[in-house]
Amino acid sequence: MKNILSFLVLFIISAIAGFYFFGKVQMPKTVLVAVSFSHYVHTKQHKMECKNCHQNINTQQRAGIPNIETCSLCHANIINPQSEEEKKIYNYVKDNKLIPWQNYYVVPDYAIFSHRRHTKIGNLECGLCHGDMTTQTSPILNNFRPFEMKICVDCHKQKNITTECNNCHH
Amino acid sequence: MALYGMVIDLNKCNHCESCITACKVENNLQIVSKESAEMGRVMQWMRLATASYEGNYPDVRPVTMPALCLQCDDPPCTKVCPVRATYRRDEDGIVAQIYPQCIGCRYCMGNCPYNVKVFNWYKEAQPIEYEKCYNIDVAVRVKGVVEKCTFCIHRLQKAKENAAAEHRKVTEEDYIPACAQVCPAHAISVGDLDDPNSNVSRLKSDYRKFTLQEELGTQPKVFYLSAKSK
Amino acid sequence: MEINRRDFVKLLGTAVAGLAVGGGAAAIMKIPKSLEPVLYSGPRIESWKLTSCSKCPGGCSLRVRLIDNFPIQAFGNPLSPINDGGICSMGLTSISDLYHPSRLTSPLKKVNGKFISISYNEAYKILLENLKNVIKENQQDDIFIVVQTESEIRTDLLTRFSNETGIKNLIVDNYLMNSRTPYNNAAGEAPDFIDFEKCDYILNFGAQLSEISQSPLYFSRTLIDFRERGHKITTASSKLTGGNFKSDEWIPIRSVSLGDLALGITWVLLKDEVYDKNAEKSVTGFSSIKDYILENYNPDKVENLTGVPKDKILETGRAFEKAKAPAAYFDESILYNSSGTQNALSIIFLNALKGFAGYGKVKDSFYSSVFTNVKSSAGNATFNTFKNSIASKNSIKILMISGSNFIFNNSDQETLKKQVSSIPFIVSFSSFIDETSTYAHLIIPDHNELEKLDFNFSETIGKSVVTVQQPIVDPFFKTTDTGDIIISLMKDLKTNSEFTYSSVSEYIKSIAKKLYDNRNGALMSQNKFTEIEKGLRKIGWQADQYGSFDEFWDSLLEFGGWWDPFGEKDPYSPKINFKDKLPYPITRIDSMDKTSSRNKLYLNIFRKTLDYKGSMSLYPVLVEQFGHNRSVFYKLWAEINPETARRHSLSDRSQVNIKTSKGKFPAVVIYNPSVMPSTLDVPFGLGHEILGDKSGINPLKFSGNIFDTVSGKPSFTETPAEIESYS
Amino acid sequence: MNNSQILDEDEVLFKPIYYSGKGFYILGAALLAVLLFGVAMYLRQLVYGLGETGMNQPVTWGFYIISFVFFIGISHAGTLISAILRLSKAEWRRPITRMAEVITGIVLVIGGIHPIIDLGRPDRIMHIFERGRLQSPLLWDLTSITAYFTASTIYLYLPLIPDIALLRDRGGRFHKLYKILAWGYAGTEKQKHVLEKAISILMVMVIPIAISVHTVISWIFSMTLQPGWHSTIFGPYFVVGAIFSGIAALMIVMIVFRKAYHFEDYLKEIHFNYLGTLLLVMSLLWFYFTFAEYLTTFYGHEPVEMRVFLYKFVGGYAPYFWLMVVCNFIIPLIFLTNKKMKTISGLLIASIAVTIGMWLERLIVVVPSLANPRLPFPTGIYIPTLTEISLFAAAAAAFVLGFMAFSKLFPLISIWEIKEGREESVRLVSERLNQYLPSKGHIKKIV
Repeated sequence: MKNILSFLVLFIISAIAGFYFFGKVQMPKTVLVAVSFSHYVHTKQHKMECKNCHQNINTQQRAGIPNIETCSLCHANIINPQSEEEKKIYNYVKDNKLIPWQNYYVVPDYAIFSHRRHTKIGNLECGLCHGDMTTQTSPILNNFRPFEMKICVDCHKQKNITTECNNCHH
Repeated sequence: MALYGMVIDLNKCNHCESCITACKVENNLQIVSKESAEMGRVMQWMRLATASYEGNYPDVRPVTMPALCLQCDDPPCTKVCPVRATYRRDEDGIVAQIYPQCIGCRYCMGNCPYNVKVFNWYKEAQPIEYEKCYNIDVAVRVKGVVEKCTFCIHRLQKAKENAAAEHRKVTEEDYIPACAQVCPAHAISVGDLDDPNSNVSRLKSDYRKFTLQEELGTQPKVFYLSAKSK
Repeated sequence: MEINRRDFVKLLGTAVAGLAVGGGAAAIMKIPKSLEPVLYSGPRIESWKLTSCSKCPGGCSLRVRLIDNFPIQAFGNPLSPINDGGICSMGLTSISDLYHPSRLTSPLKKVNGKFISISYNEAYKILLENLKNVIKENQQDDIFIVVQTESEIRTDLLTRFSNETGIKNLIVDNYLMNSRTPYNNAAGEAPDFIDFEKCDYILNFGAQLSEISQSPLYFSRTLIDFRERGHKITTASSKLTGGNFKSDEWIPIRSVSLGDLALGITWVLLKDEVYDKNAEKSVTGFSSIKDYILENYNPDKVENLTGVPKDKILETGRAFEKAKAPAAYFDESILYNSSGTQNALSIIFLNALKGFAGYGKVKDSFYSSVFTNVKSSAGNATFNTFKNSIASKNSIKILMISGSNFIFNNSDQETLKKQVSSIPFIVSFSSFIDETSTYAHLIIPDHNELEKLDFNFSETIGKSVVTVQQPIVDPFFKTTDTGDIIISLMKDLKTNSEFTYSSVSEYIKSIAKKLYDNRNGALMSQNKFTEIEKGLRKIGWQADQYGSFDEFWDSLLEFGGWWDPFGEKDPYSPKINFKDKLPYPITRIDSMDKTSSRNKLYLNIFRKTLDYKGSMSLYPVLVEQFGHNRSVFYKLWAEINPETARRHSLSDRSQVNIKTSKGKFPAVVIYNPSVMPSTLDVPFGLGHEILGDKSGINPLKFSGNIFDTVSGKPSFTETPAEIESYS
Repeated sequence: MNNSQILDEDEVLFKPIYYSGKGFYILGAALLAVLLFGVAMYLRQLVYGLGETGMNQPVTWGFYIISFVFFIGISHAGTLISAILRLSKAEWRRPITRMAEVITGIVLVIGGIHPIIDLGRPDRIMHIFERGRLQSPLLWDLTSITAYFTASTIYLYLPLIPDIALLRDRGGRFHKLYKILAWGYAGTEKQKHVLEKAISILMVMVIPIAISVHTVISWIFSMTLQPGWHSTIFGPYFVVGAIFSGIAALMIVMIVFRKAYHFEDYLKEIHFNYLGTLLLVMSLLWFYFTFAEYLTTFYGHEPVEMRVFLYKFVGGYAPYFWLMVVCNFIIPLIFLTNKKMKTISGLLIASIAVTIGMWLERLIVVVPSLANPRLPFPTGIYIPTLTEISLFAAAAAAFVLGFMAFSKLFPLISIWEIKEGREESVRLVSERLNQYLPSKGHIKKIV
């Protein structure tokens, strides 16, 4: 009798827990990218800037993930023969197939986020949200900051920018 | 502080209904099934409402107006919302509706004297050709939340962003809601009511001006102009 | 309590189950997966392109919004002199066709009742063979081409094609052609435009100017100005539709007797002897017509014929004759009844009496300079010819359909279906399988409007305007531009063809070349010109400077069009010969005399705003909105005058059955004081059987087989109907 | 006191706790089935969305809100009545109070759940606590109902303690549970005194809370601009209605259990007689309020108000309206005014009629106003679907089930109070009488 009761209670509690857990938190996804891209090589060694590849960073809502038409600017022919990854890129460029990148930072559809608003108008550093990508030698496996409204709101508060709901949710 | 309002010239409007279509496609409004439509669950933020007919046959004319959220300056709907999912924005007087906040109690709908709010009773499968044309600036609503005309707030946000990027002020040309943009007769005009030399504040002082149910003291910011009928 | 292992496992199991259930519940609350590709993919780079709308003859310029090079929205181009930034519901939905799920993706061939997809070459071969065989035996008269396209270029190509191959039966059934036919019959040439700024009184015979016309958007703007100048519009029509209620006066009249009203007004003018004396010269047999009218159309008689009180007739007549420049206006819609063309002719005669005020022709119009024959001689066959020859057994060998859905748009659908299915070879170029193209043996789908290059010529505003319709996206599917097919047919059927261009785009380029050489015009980079600019213009200054043709071509695509802002206008003063069509025997209408019309009802099929093809309800956005003003959705409704309704004891919004000679159909009664007491007004456009969500009913199915004797258009207003209680 | 005495006297009150007949199980199973069906339907609604209900654009509230108001209304039976009776030291209250309080407890839970069922996004219910706006009447509602619930459960629990103690002493099943609940009550003078004090404090506290609850619920409607809702007397009107329906419900329960568990010599004619009179009074009061409400509307004759008014009186909702008047006024008047018909069965009919009538009243308050909004386009009609009806049925079933469950755990009639009554009522009453009756000697003096 009591066992059943306790089980029932446990079930209900865990159900509610599960509801809120799965409802709010987004599961970390496994990133299977075609090319293990190294931000380190590009930024530190070759002294490139973010906006060289992520071209719409100051002009559009989304920064955009470069694809062959951008990569081909440098990788039209092999630069570093002993790099495996570059070969892959080169092949993609050669037979002009799109590289199936996985974009990891995906804003939920009910929140409108504009890069331009933050980079150009607010002139913030990319690192503020994305962490120091220049040290990344392989694709990232988890968000530098999780996608939670709290994070946005905190930052907005301390920079005393408006936290008007309607500015991001419309 | 701007105070955005709209003026609709009913003497120009000739019921072409393009404002309604424009609203629908601009804001990704849900297309409901036949059954739901027959139950009166059609989702329209803007509708053509024939209030009455005046005159006697054959000199009879319909009294018809595009009805949308009047963006009251003293909105009754916001007063009753238990979670602040709808409220009057201080910076531009637009009555906001926050979909991720709404709990779907539909109290605001009951308290809207113009009943212009609609509710997502279902999340129904949309026609593909419609889904493909979704406007990316507007979130697709989930089921169980209330929605209404937002004065195309996403356009205002965009205009502000562009203006900020170019270090200037938002002008009248920057921000035009979809309905005003498409109107063939240029009957709908939107602008800043505080700015005395804006187009709307000029039209607003027209003798033909009237608003719906002024007596309720909701102070709507959507005005109608009509020489014939009030 | 102490927990042993088994208990623990149990607890764990329960917890997991709980989590699963909770997670499931959470998943339910989220937005459907199907939307994610729409919302998440792509860098979302925004771009805008200009093109032209081809939903109606208006020739509005569209501003299309593309995200990652996929069009998602279309708005009006603010620099276009025609639509001036405005756009109609149909134009707004012009994108959705592109993604329509039931679009044909490749040529189809019917093999024992089923369509199978084949390659283009195969399809073309079949078509060519069939044509060759028929033409070899000089049976060109047994080939029929039914076209309903707004594209003048395609029309021109077809005309050339039919001339070269000797096919006489080319039926061009589009708005402009239909509205011009009566003029072509009477005067040989039609006016290019009507300029309301020149008029001070408009007598509108059943035309829905701001809803269905050569350019609804332009007209709705100009009419507002017209009324703001303080002039009057009188509309004589069977229904006070959306746009027409703006007119200052409404003369309710069944459209079949519009001609009688026109002649009644003519009587007033002739009686008072106030009319343009040139008419006596310009109209052949004027005196005989005059005498005929004077004796047959005195107001009392006309009152009996039309039901319009004679004071009203006199009043209107006086107003018409008092006005300096009164214009009597009619358009295609007048043809939709048994005496359509004759009505049109009598209105032309009325206009002749006032020297066609407001009507005009464009001086050295670019349009006519490019196309010598499109305006007049195209459509040398009418739908009647088609019907007659189809009625006589197996006389038609080949039927080519492009854009036309005549089975849906006709009242005798059953017979047509039977007859059409007896035709040995039918080829359709429609990009959907609709009521008509199901009967085709071969379908070679055309491009979508957003996928093909085209020029849209318009002279509605009194100046020649050319709007470019540029391909915004590459063709999605294995479709082919009909124009290209026609061209290659010309090449293959007639070796010494004088048509030298190998493709439509080339042909269009050549026209663009003409534009380039024609230095009068300007690009659509501005739609207002200051006085100074006009003055400069007089002394040979040019609006735009462009070095080479390629430069010009690029900027043409960029600005979406070309027009002739300073173009001159000629008055329209034709020589009219009615070829003893007028005077014509009085159309007898029993309905209208007061006694019998009390309890007699007629079906009055009206066309919704912007929907003269009846295709509105195919668009998911519009079908929902079809009757939203009456808050009737996905259903047919019947508007009825309250007093009539009370006489039949019908309550508002009640379900009824409407019974005609062809059977009965359900409808929702809507009270509407602004319809005639003797009519049941039902909308046209619902009830598609194959496309769309087959909602509602097509009232044409149930309207009687009454046609205009000349043009063969079905009558929309003459079917007697009864009302039964819903069962 | 020892058990053997009680066994002789009030054994019949203990009987239902230990012995339950065949009928009990059958009924229980049936009700459970109804309840589970309702739950299933709710889950369905959760999956597909509120579209499962018959609500639509102008008529945005339906059965759920109706039954919410209705059940909360019934809850006023209990606590309020028993508190008033206790306050007024009415000795005949002793067998009634317990049942009344139980009704409150159960019905409050059921009623309180309904707004959550009505939500479009029940998953976001936490928003109310995280970012609630206290300006919204819904929030007032939440607070007052929770307050009322706590108060009335305690108020139910305290008088229960001595009986639980008795049950604990008898041993038998659930003795562990009883042991916990009884709080080591042994009936010493001190404990008795504390208990009495606590009860007397609570019963004063409960009355204002109870009044506030239904006033606030009425304010949900009257705070809006809707024609037919925006009225000042809604507060008292609803309270009266609530008490009215409450008494009716109480009588039904009493009569049913009297029959089922043979409480004939505890619940005597006299009790029903008194309650009947109370019901009659409330009925007249209710009619007075209704009359006042609609007469003012009619004389004000505002077009928008009149549209609702006519919709109720002659329009689509006329049948319900007039049925309501019959149920709430005519029938009670007939059955409660003349002696012959004022039998137990007559009372049962009357109270059932009143319960139905009061439900109709809620219906008539909620729907017509929404169906006739200020702007006449679009007007709506409301037809409830199976989901809503089955959920209403489930709620009713839950009520009965709850009661049956309670009757299997605790006595439905407060044994110790009966006991106390037997021992002390006579003395207490005579003392009280002596206090306010003139003494004999007094007369002599005058003569």
